Amino acid sequence: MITLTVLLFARAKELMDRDAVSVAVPSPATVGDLRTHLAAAFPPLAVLLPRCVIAVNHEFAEDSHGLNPADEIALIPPVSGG
Amino acid sequence: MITLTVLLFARAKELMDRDAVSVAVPSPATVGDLRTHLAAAFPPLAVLLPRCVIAVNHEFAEDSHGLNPADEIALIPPVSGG
Amino acid sequence: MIRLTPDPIDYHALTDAVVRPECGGVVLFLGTVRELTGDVRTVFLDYEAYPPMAEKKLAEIEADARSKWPLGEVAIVHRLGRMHVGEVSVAVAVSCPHRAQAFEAARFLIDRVKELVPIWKKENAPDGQSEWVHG
Amino acid sequence: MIRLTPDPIDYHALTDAVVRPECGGVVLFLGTVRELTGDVRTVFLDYEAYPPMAEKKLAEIEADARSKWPLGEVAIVHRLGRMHVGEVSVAVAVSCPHRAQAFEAARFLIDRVKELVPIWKKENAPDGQSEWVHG
Repeated sequence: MITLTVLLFARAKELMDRDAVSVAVPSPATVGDLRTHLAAAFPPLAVLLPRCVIAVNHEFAEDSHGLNPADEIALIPPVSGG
Repeated sequence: MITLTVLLFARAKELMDRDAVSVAVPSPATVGDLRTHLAAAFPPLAVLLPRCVIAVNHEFAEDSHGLNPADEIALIPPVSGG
Repeated sequence: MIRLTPDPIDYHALTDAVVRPECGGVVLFLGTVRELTGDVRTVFLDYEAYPPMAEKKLAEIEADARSKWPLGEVAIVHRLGRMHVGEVSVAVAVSCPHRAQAFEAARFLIDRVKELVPIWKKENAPDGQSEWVHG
Repeated sequence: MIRLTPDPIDYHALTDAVVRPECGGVVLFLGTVRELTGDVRTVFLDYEAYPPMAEKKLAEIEADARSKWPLGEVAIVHRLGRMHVGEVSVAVAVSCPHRAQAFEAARFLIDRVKELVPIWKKENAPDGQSEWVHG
């Protein structure tokens, strides 16, 4: 198992009332694995998650992207800047 | 005959070295008639005239448009503002 | 707002003047005197207008744009006289509820100004030669 | 020039900063807080960003635009925090040799900013209700 920390923003941050969550996932882990474990560990995020993108080291990542504990991981709800 | 005064701008004004020219044309006169008489009376304008529009009372006018001495008539070279 | 002026254009004031609470998008276009046109170097330009007709055409262009887009405010200012490289010769500012409309309207306005308004410019080169630009 | 800032955007300085002698066209876009979105009245917006990623995305968007158009200068500034109706949340300014390019580039930049940059806004209505706007 590895522990991944995921930064939260906007509605995700409000739903969890915190800036980041940590979740344990079996190693090796992909972005897709992270999604599954996040939804299970944090039910308030489950509805929002399918509409979010996962960013890894400031880049949008596909579900097949591999993860390690040193990565900066963020949950990106649909953006609405401008 | 009626006498028509035609305002000049840009290259037309420079070619004639004045702001306006007057030309006598048989009455009734159209914009097309004015063109013919302007070219004959003021040879320096002859080359430029086909590229110009005639404005009558601040509106672009077709060659068929009728003219009278009270009209404000202007020779409009291709515009290049902006 | 339509204006011909011999003075430098206060495009900052123009921008502020078009901001409206119901309009989420503001677009400002500035035409500036460019140093090079093709291979020809310009030192300054002289702009001349046929003012009463130019003002009438500008007002018609504004009305035409207002019939096409839900414009909040519109400002078109053209400067006349002598301008050096980098100076602003024309400014168009618009506000619209949405940004796509604001871009389209501003583009339409400046395109029509250049096509329809009796204003002419003369390019003055470093060697003292000058020439009227005729469309 | 790319910037995220909690302070009011000095879009006048931004406009002046992009004027260049080789560029005849300058386009400035301002996104302002709109009072109404459909039937919903907004009193103020709260903008939040993921700053390091937002700055990276803004720089990528600028580079992408520079590969498509011969841009002189580019400035993109997004304000973060609380903004009331009429305040400027985002400003994009570009200069290009010709006006068509300037319009296209500015439009491209703001469209991409709204599509790709991790910034979010929460609408706050007069009754105290608030909601994150999610795309």
